[in-house]
Amino acid sequence: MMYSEKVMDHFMNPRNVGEIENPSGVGTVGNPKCGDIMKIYLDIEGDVIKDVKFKTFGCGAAVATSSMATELVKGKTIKEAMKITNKAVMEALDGLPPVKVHCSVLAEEALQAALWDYAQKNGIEIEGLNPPKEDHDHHHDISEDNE
Amino acid sequence: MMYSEKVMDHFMNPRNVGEIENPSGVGTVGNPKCGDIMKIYLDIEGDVIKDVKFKTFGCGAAVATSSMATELVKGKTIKEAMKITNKAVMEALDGLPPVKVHCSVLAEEALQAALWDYAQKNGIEIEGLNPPKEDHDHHHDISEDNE
Amino acid sequence: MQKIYFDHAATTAMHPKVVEAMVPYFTENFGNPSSIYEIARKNKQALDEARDKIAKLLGADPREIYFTSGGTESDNWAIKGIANAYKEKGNHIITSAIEHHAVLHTCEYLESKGYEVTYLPVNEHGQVDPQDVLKAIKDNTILISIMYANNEIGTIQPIEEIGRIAREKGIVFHTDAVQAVGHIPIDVKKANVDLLSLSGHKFHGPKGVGVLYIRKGIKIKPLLHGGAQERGRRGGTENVPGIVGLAKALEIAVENMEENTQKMTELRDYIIEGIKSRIDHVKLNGHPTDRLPNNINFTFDFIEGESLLLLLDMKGIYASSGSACTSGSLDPSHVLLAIGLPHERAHGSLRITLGDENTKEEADYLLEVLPPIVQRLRDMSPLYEIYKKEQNLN
Amino acid sequence: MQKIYFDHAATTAMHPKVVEAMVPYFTENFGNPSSIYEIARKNKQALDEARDKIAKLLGADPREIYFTSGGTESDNWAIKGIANAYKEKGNHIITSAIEHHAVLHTCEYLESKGYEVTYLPVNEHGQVDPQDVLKAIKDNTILISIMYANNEIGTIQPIEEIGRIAREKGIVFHTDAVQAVGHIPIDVKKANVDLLSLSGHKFHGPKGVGVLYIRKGIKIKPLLHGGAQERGRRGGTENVPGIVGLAKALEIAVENMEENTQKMTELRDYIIEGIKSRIDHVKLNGHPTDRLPNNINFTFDFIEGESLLLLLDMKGIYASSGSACTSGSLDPSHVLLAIGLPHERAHGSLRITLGDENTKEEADYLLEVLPPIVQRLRDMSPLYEIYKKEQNLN
Ligand SMILES: Cc1ncc(COP(=O)(O)O)c(C=O)c1O
Ligand SMILES: Cc1ncc(COP(=O)(O)O)c(C=O)c1O
Repeated sequence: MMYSEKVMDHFMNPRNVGEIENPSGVGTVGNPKCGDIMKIYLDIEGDVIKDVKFKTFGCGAAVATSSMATELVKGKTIKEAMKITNKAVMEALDGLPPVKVHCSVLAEEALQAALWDYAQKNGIEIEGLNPPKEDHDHHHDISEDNE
Repeated sequence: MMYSEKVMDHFMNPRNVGEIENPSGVGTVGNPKCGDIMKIYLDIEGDVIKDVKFKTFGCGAAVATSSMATELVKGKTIKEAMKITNKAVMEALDGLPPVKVHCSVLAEEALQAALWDYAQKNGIEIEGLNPPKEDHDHHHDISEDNE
Repeated sequence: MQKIYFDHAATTAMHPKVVEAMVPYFTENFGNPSSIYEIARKNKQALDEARDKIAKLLGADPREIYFTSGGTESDNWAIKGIANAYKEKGNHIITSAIEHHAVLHTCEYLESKGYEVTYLPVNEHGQVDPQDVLKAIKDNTILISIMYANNEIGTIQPIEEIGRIAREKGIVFHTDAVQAVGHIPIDVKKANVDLLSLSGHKFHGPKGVGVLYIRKGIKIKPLLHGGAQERGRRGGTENVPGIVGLAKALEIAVENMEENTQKMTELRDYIIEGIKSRIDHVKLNGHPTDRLPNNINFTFDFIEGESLLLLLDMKGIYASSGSACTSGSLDPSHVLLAIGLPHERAHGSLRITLGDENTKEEADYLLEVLPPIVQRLRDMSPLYEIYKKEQNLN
Repeated sequence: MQKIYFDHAATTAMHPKVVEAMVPYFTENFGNPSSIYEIARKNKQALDEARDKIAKLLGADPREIYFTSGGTESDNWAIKGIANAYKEKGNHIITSAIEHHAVLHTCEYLESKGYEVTYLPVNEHGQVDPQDVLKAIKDNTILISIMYANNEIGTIQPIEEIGRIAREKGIVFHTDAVQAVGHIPIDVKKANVDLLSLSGHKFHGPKGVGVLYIRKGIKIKPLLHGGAQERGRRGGTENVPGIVGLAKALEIAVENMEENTQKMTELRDYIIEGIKSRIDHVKLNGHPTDRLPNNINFTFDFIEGESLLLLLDMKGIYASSGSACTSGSLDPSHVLLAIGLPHERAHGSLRITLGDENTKEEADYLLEVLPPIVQRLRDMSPLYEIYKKEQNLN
């Protein structure tokens, strides 16, 4: 498994690590069983994500995707943030090894969970946003035995 | 598979190769299927093997055991010749690789077949001598699969 | 930056003398040992000498030494070969929950073929209880396979005792000794084993070559069908350079074992104590004393292993988190789960496995860089955040 | 005395450039490719590069290249792995009577497990008739395995045509190309094969390393269960030096193939004509034109092969009688029997397999020493005695 330079940069120098006191929204996804937990804090003013922070328990890719996802949404409107998919995160990182693609999915989900939390707290509806899934049962099967 | 120096010597410089015209006895054993045929000619005078010759189609060990067997019986009495077992031939050759032990058996059998022929022709009985077996179905299984 | 290799359980560098021993067989004495002419005979002789040497070093007979392509083939062959040969007698196999995947996945495969497998649990230190083995034996049990020493946590099993039970009950006993051979003294007779797997590259020998010891009289079916090599039991042109290298490596390892064991045990315990005294919320995995002289395995709460490895890599330190073989998978180590660690703690493990070239200076460097790395990852961890909040509430 | 190696089908010397390519991975870049740190990544990269190179040289995709321990493992894996994966579809396998033992003994093993195997006959030149393949196909046929070129008599099979038939019928097609790869041009796509076995040491690469090409979309079960290496299909720490060496050897072989083929074909035909014109009661075995450029196989009536080899050895000439692998057995070559030779003639065969370093001078030396050796053995042979007596009678 080899990480791109971008991934290594965001892993070694993660942007936006930390917490936000009294966040507008917070989302936690993943579970320790799978080895990744991401927590994203949002500070939203009006329609705009003013600040974003994260904490992550997980592998290099988990940290890097969290970092990149927070970078991508910072300063964006909610509508713009809704367009940040796992693919966008991966591309911004110059790709991920196949076994690590799920980390980018997790980053997308963490972001959306935080937005959902914000929407719930404020009784608003965000177009295209679904409630976070309860448990993540990732299927990491790379065997091709039955390809 | 490695041959001893003695085996190589008797293979490279086989003693007693050839035929005897009007032999006292001649014995042929082995079959081409197994890859070895030995033919031994005896010239017997009174009780003594005056001369002995052989022809062999076969591997290095087959040639060497034929050569050694003929050397061992040359000048011996019939009774003494009857004591030349395959073991004696092998020992005289400083041993044979396990897969080649059957060659020494063949040499013993060829000798006995020639003696049998002599006994038949002359209507005498040699103690301990059995008629040659018809066909040799050697079992060369070195696998230990079912050891 | 200095580079420190602390992952000797994953693989080792070839010893220069091993390379030296192999070189003549690359371009000069290259013949096929099955042929009969001079150059081939030289290879046959080299093969015989290697076999004799290895047999002697293991307390075996040369005819009990069979060459394979490594630990994985040896394990597969032992288990499938016995299962196949003894299938008239029964279809039950006993193994442990902490075996290497080469054993576990082979057993799972056999389950799919109608065999029944008992996976014995281990205690918190990773040891199988011989009484559990005894209790698991049934009328249809045909094989017991318990590893000599574990590749992740270094725990050494009570092999002699398990072997005695197997022998008494007349059941074939295999041990995966891939991590043990060359590191601790092994005598196949004393250990009461019927089959034993080893792999060259784990003790400074070449990769891609191993041995399966098969005690005389044990029936086994081939795994690799083909030519009449290895007494008709394992086909394939013999890897003469590799085999010569393996024999040389084992010889060197056994010659220096006493000295190396002492040196490594000291270094191991120095690092263990150093980590315990410098970092909180850590746990040493594996047995406190019945462990390989070169194995250190810690769990660091609240953090994940790969991140830890990457940061250590940046500092020039090469270590591992669980078995290197399992890094393709994302599941936490089955060994750490089997000794009772919860999933999140199993993810946060660090394995350091020493070699004889490691020094106290390297250990000191590790003990210097490790604490801030662990702290950095904890500061980033939502699990640590939760823990601290809970502490504040109390 | 000069030494002439005429047994390149048994094994070959490693090319010096192959050794050179491997050396860095012995003691310096020795990491386990499954690990994540720097030195391991270098190994992973070397592995990827070797895979890419081999794929390119065979016309395959890198993800279709799987590393094994040699031709025998590749053959065993292909056949057992397909048999296992397709057992719901059927249990019938088609192969030929002249396959290598790695294929034949594997098929026999599968017969003991309830599979049904058709062993197709060959014509006097050792070729399988594609129409025979077609006729042998049944509803329950799951695999066709026909070798690319024979190791004893050098006959090249009509692989493309057999492949086309297999493809049309939707049946998996494996070819044992151990003797063909590196010697004749091979493109897996053009050849219509689904699986292809090759072995490094047959083209100046290292012993103990091979490849199984598995076409994308083909289902196969593992033979060596274990770690997640080789995309989860073949466990075991990768033999990086061996793999790098194999890739290098194949590259060199393919680069020089045209030139070598021309050179060897000329030398081959020179020797064939030379033997025919100098010795009577001889027969060239194998196909007159569809044969490997380096293969010569003669039967000398009335004499036995091993004796011939020993006497040639004394003259410094290393050759073979049938496959080197079978020399542990005493049965005459199944290949020679299959092309219709009676037993005694099958025993009297000589195989000469050329390498690019062989010269016309060496050929002349062979042609000089061979006739008296054959004569000497005939003079010792009771079969020749019978023949001559019969001649005199007529
Ligand atoms: C046609 C053929 N198939 C398979 C093999 C087996 O290859 P290896 O000995 O490298 O396992 C050989 C060589 O011995 C061969 O010639
Ligand atoms: C305990 C154990 N068994 C088996 C193996 C497999 O050995 P190899 O990778 O040499 O096939 C390993 C190493 O990976 C191991 O540590």
